Amino acid sequence: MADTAAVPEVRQLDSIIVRFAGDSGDGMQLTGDRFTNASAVFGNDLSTLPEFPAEIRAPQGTLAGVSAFQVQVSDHDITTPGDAPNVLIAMNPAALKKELHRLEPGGTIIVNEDAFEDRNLAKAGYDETPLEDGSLDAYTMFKVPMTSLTKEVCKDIGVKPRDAERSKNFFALGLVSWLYTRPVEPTLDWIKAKFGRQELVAAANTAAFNAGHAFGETAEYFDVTYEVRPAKLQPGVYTNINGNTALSWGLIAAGQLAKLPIFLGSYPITPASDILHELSKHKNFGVRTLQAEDEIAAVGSALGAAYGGHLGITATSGPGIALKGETIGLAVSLELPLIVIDIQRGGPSTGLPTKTEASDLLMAMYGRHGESPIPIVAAYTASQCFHAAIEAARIALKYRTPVMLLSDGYLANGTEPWRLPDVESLDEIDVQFATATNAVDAEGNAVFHPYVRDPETLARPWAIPGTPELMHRIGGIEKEDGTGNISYDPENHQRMTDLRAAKIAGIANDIPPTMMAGDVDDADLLVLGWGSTWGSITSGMKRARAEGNKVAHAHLTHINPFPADLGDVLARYPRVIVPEMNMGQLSKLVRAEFLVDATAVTKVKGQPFTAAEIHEAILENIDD
Amino acid sequence: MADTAAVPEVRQLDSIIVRFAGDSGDGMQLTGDRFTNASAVFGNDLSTLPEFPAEIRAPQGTLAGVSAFQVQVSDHDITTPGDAPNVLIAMNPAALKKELHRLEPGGTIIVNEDAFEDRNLAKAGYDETPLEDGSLDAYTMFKVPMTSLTKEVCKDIGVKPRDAERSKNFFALGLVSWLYTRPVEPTLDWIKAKFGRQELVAAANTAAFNAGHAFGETAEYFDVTYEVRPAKLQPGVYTNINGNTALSWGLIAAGQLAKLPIFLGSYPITPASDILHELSKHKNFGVRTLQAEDEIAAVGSALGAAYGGHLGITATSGPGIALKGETIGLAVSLELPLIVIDIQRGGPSTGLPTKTEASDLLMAMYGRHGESPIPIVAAYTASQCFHAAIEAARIALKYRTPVMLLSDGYLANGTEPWRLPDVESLDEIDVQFATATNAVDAEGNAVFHPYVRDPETLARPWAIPGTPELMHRIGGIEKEDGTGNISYDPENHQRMTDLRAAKIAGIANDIPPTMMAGDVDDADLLVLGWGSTWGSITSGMKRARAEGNKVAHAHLTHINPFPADLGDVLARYPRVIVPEMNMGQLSKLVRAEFLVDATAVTKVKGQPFTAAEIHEAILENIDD
Amino acid sequence: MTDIVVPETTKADWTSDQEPRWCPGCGDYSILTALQMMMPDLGLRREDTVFISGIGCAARFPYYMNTYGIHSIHGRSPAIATGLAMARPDLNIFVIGGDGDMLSIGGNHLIHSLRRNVNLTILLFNNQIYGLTKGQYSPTSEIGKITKSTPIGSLDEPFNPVSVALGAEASFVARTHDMDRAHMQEMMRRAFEHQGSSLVEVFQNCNVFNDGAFAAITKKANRDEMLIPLRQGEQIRFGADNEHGVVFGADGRATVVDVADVDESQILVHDESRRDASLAFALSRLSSGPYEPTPVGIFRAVDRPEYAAEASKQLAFAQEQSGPADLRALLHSHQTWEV
Amino acid sequence: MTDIVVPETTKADWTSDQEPRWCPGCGDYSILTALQMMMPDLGLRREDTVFISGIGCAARFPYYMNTYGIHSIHGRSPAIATGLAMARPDLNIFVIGGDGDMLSIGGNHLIHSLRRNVNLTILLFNNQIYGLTKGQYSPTSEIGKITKSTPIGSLDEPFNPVSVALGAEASFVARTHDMDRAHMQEMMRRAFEHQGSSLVEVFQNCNVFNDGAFAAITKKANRDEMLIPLRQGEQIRFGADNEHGVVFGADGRATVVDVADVDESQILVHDESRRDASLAFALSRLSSGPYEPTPVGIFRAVDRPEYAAEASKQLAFAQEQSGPADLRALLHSHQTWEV
Ligand SMILES: Cc1ncc(C[n+]2csc(CCOP(=O)(O)OP(=O)(O)O)c2C)c(N)n1
Ligand SMILES: Cc1ncc(C[n+]2csc(CCOP(=O)(O)OP(=O)(O)O)c2C)c(N)n1
Ligand code: SF4
Ligand code: SF4
Ligand SMILES: [Mg+2]
Ligand SMILES: [Mg+2]
Repeated sequence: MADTAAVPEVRQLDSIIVRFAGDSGDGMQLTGDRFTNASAVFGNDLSTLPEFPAEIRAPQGTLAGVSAFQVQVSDHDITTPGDAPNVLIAMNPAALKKELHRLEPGGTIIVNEDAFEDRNLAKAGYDETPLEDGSLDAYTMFKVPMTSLTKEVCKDIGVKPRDAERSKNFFALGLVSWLYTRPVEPTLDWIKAKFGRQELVAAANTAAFNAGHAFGETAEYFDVTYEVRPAKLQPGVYTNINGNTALSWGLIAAGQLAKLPIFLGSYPITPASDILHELSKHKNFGVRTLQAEDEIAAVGSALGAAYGGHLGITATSGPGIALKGETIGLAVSLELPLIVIDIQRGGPSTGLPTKTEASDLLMAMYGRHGESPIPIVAAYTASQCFHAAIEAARIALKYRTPVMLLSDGYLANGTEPWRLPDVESLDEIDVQFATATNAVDAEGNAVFHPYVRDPETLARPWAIPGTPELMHRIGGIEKEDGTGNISYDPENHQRMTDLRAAKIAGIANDIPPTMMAGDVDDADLLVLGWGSTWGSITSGMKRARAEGNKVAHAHLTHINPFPADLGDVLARYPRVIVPEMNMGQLSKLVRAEFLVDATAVTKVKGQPFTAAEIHEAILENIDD
Repeated sequence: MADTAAVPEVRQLDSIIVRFAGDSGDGMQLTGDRFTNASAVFGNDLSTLPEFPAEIRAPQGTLAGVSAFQVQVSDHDITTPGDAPNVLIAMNPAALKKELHRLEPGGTIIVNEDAFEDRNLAKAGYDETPLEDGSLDAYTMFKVPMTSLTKEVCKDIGVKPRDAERSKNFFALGLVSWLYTRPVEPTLDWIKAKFGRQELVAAANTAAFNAGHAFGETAEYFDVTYEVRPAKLQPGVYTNINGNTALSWGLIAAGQLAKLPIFLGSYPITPASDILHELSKHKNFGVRTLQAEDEIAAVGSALGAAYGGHLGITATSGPGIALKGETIGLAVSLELPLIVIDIQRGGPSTGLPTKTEASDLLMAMYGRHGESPIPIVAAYTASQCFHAAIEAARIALKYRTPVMLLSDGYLANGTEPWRLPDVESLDEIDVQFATATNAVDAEGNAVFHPYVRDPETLARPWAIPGTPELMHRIGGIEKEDGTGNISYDPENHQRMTDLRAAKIAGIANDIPPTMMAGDVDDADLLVLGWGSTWGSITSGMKRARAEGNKVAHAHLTHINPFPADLGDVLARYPRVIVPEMNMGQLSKLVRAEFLVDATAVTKVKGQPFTAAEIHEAILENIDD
Repeated sequence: MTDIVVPETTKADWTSDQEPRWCPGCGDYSILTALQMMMPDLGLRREDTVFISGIGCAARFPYYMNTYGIHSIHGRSPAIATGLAMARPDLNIFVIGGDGDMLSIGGNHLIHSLRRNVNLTILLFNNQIYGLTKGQYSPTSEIGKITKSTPIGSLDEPFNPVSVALGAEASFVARTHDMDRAHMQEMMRRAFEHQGSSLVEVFQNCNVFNDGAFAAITKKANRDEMLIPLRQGEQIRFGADNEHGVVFGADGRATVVDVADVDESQILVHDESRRDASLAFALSRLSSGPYEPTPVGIFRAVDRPEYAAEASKQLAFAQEQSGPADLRALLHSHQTWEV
Repeated sequence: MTDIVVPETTKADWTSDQEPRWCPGCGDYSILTALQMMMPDLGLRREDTVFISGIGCAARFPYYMNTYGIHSIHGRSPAIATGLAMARPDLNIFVIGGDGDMLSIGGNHLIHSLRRNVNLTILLFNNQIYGLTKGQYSPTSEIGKITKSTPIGSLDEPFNPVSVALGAEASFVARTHDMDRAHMQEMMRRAFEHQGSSLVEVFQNCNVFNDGAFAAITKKANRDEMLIPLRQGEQIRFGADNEHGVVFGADGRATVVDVADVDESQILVHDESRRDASLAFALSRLSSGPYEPTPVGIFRAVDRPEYAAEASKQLAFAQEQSGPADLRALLHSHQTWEV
């Protein structure tokens, strides 16, 4: 334990990984968020990973109630929230007990000493306090009586002790901000903006924050502080964003780019609800939202809106997709544009609602009866969710098809700095409603046939109600090619099935080639990824390459159809591994399609891969 | 056209294919059924294919309203209803128009001449009557005024002409029975049994049938009659059965063999409804049925019953399975036995409700969110549905898992003679409910842990309410290994996911090896099939082998997991083709699993493969 | 709807080129005819009109209307229609389905669209049976019904669709039957004119699987004694000579009486516009099935804000508050920094 | 239930070893306590008792009961419970869920289990909000509710759960609130004793996302004036001195009056057992939300055949008719022939 009295040394680091952990009621998410923001404004690159229990507020002080927030802050480009934290802030015994195993060997622990009293220790399952029994000797530990110090400063400004206690997270934030020489203004400004109207709360939080900061400075307790210089990021205006917000903004952007009003039918579910919340805020963009009675109504209403000429969207998580299958199948048959968003979480069944996983891919591909292919777009970083949403909309609108847009809990809640795109740089999405008849009937009259296709895209016309002369009826029963009338004809069914398949397969020619990185031209191993593993793969591969290994990285943003060059890409490398947060779903698709012996590297622990895990998988597979 | 006056010659045939076609209101299904039954009782082998429109009664006289029934009757073992009929009975112009293309070149047409009047011709889209314009010269045609002759004989017994007209199908049946020297007693007995209470109807039908028979005998119109000798079938007691009945009886048998009451929760849907109908009839077997408010309630109620210790079953078709996905996922998580039956039909969406297809396989595999593997059993002939149901129950009960049992519209409605199994020969299904605690808690108390597994099967105990001391709570949230308490622990989730996967994978050791036929030891081509293609493959392969080709046939009755030897089987043959009534679903699974270049031979026309199509596919693939 | 003069139409204009595929004699034909004949009176454009249905015999309806239409999936039509109505408040949307479609698998969507009061004209063809799947009992079938799925008789208490709707806060609920074209047309017209969700239960004969289910009350000869017409502002009376009537006791009970037996002024005067739904509910309980005197007509018709219009107002309000769509501003709306 | 003497139990016997995971101060705690304290009075065996829930805060309930239990999936508990009740009519089955679970996604299963009258004791914890998903409005939230999903206010007319249940033919419907343990226990006990589906709406405070939603009527100080207790066979009166009452007009309208203003004998006498549901329905309409005088107690409790028992009778009947299970006879039941 450090106890010297010198002016602390300032040590330069190229990156730090900080993990805040405490009871669900302790405000750890907010604390982490603020620390992140201050770092962002300071100019660091960063990446975050919030983790919280499924309960609104699990029993106080228990392991089940621990809420944590990890952030990596860096002076260079990073892609993950980091593997093992350098420092763990533990606000109570349960947090220490539950989170300690993550800490790097010899890492730093800062505990709220006040919380380590008998009741809390018992709740966390400690027989005696770990602060004194030597069990933590391998770590650098700082014991800070945060609760009492916070109460102390709050007394002066007239805040009752009970209320003051709630500000202890700002004490912790102040202390850690000092330790890592973070700027204080962004936090103080934020407190003012957020709690301005509740004067006492604002005052308490400010006082606690300042006290924490001052404690670091004056307590002569810490012998070193750290600094992480701003990252050399591409010039531009940045904002710190999580995946769900980026995705929502992408949907709004898509509406603007396509000049279409937006309709979102959704039913709340973790971790997708925030898309409903975010879109509901922006009705001035011509966004209509319906909190439907269930997921089936949600997708049904979106499909109804699509029939009416809106950009129809539904957003949910795994259990909701399982319910929407039949209606998505109807959308396949009706050939109407529709965006179906799955923010994946741990399954099966209710599973781990607040934890990440990417195990809905095969459901996205096949979770409907009959032959009902749909395109799948997968987002791969928090900020890229913006572009993924636009891409999903582009495909849906151009090909008149439901599109599955996959994200996951990690992308949804994790944040990263995002260099804001120039709005003018975004491509418009050209949408033409049908306005005229397109066929001639037996009697020579001009008529409208809803299933006459564009020869290039194979898309059928989108004739919306209100358009004179184009009245038509469509349904889920097999339709005659062209006319759209009900048809039970065997040959027609084969033809329509082939056409629906060809339409989706043809999209391969309209999407970018496989996204490649690393030793593209000459690698001994290809890491094939999709979705949120991008960050971990990038970091893990960097380590492997730094050791001289030749590794390439292919990342799929489109899973159905695959990019046209994927077969060639796979054939170029002697070995292929596929890290996935499931039991090997993409690898199944790739093996079936290309007969390539792709090895799945799987993880279903509710957490993203660490860079170390990817690194290890590369080494394991490159050797043998 | 034949018009001689000699006593008709009796020609021996080894098999005949007869197709009855008429308006939906003409009773063609019944006619076909009776013809089949008479042949069955006569001792032939046979196989049938009913085909009818999705409407209850589509507009009379139209193409859309045509209902048809095809049967192959044979003196040897057959496996399909035959490809091209030798004779087509067309009760009206629409039937002729719609069905003619199926008839073998030079085949025989028997028409109800009375129906070929202007209105009917127009409705069928004939400009002039095809009976006179020479367009049918390539066929042997018999024009019989069935309606008027039927009215004629009915007048004598006091039946009004309007009512009499309804008996014309019995006239047709009598005529065809004569033509093929079928026994008449079974039909006459049946009429008596069926219409006994409606005396006039019985009399009219009997009169019409006799008149049709007599017409053949006396009209000196036919110069040849045919005989198909009884087949040399294995000795035993036979009954003619369709797949849905066999499947229902299999479920009842499973209940008896497992000594469990049965609960079926179901919502009507074509072609699965008959399972609900059939099971509802047998409440004396301890069968409870619930016509639920929808498919979700249907599977939910079955799961609730399973929790209570019943053999829980739900039966539906594709759209229903799409709705049940979330609840099946819950069953995966709860690890309770459950049988989910999918009688597949043409998709996507409402698709072709009355037509067959086998395109739900990948949904059966993957139609749930998260990692939720379930075993899949697929029936392959109508009568074998009986055993498939028992096998699905065995696996569900032994491994405490939902099992998907796949059948399809072709199996469901098609019939074949079934040599009834000796009831004593059926293996009992050993089901043990938990009765005692199985763990000890921290304080040393005996407790019950619902997720302690049988080390061999990995099944968890089935402790049903009412059992003292075993009270426990289970749910869809991830559970702690052993105790079953809610757990968000990362390692535990991985372990439970692995365990669930291992449990299902382990079933491979408890199922028969791949079912093989043909040139097993030395073939140039393997035909890999699953489900109802068995009959077509068997027939098609027979032809190919008769020509000297070396072909083997592997047929899967279990698709998840695959039989343990399947990899070896596939490796043994230079080429593998997979005929499927979909766009290549099993082939995807096999390719992914074994990296074997299996070629899908696909057909989605609402009809089973013909033997000729299989034959052709074999030839095409064996050459190149 | 639009302010511009709408060209006059005829029944033929509203008839599509598809031949109905119902059984000969099915009650659906008379409902179709009634509606096709009424459409010209509503003064609508066909292109502004949409029919949405689920699955079932009834649900084939849209194919026969020369309008826009969706024959969707079983039970989901109210949900699909809700989305369309919100997206396009300018359209005239009809929702059609059977008793199975709307009350069994689709029951939840129906009650939620009723409480929301989305501008939908919902026609529920109640034949007390599953027609398309060949004759299983439905949620409106009487207890003890013998069908393929209930060979010993059904056990489920049937729903009374009018009661269900009233319990679900419906603002417009009516009942009619397929044997009285004029009455059907009046109900449909009133339902259409209602701003919000309107439910019309139409007793419909399925002559193949449930023939005569309503004959005891809808056959011409029985109507006088068995149908209780509800007429706004008029006493609720029926019988060949209006000799029966409905009275309300202080104990909260509605009963059918012979007018001769009571003070005539006690006979209840029907008021469909009463905010409180209890009167309408009590009327819906007068009959427990189509074998007792059964009210037909409009049980309830009250004004409530229409959902899609209110939703549109929120869009306008949001524009007032936050200004017009500005994508750049949105992207810059969180804390930003420059590098 | 069984005839054999059931050992006496205590609250502790009914309490599982799992610590409740609700927010401190949540109304769910008092409901749990009330129920755990009441269970011993019912004279049941724990092993014969099953709690089934969906998903939501309320739906965590089964974990805390030392009985059998399923924490199932969102909205489906009535369906799962129906299967269990039919399979095992010997069990005591409680179904627990929130307003979202039971009235939004699960609305259809709820109304169908009510009409069927399956022997389930259904407790609906109505907090007028989605708790577990962190505060979206629910089908019982008041119009204009500002939540995360309705930043400008919700537009949907709320369901009145009692009205919904009555519209769906419920045979037993009651309402209580989380601030009155004795009343809760009485309602739960009566609901349990009812043979068939019984629905108890429990007003429950979600102090995190909808704090005080019911305070205007359930706070001790407000109860006299704001809760209208329904007591079988007694006049419906409330107020500190029972000075208010409910009367019924000949126009079919139920109203709250000051007793002083009317002839006291006119005050309605409550009859929960009235077959006709209209009176119960009218009482459910007295209040349009927890800000007006609101009836609590048993709205309706009538005898109707219980579903599972009837289903079992059909099994017995089938055995009488067709004899005991004989698999061989079944296989030979169609036409057979011998080769
Ligand atoms: C998801 C789904 N489940 C079941 C069916 C089968 N199905 C089609 S229509 C129908 C019920 C028909 O009854 P109703 O709605 O009363 O309409 P009717 O035919 O009587 O007009 C059913 C169960 C289906 N098409 N889709
Ligand atoms: C199929 C599905 N959809 C959505 C969810 C998310 N979800 C969980 S609980 C809940 C609603 C909770 O509200 P309520 O039922 O009122 O219970 P409360 O938490 O208020 O007690 C929702 C939408 C889910 N778990 N499953
Ligand atoms: S089955 Fe019944 S409802 Fe359907 S079309 Fe025929 S008569 Fe009409
Ligand atoms: S969120 Fe509300 S309902 Fe849920 S546990 Fe907390 S206080 Fe109770
Ligand atoms: Mg119906
Ligand atoms: Mg709630």
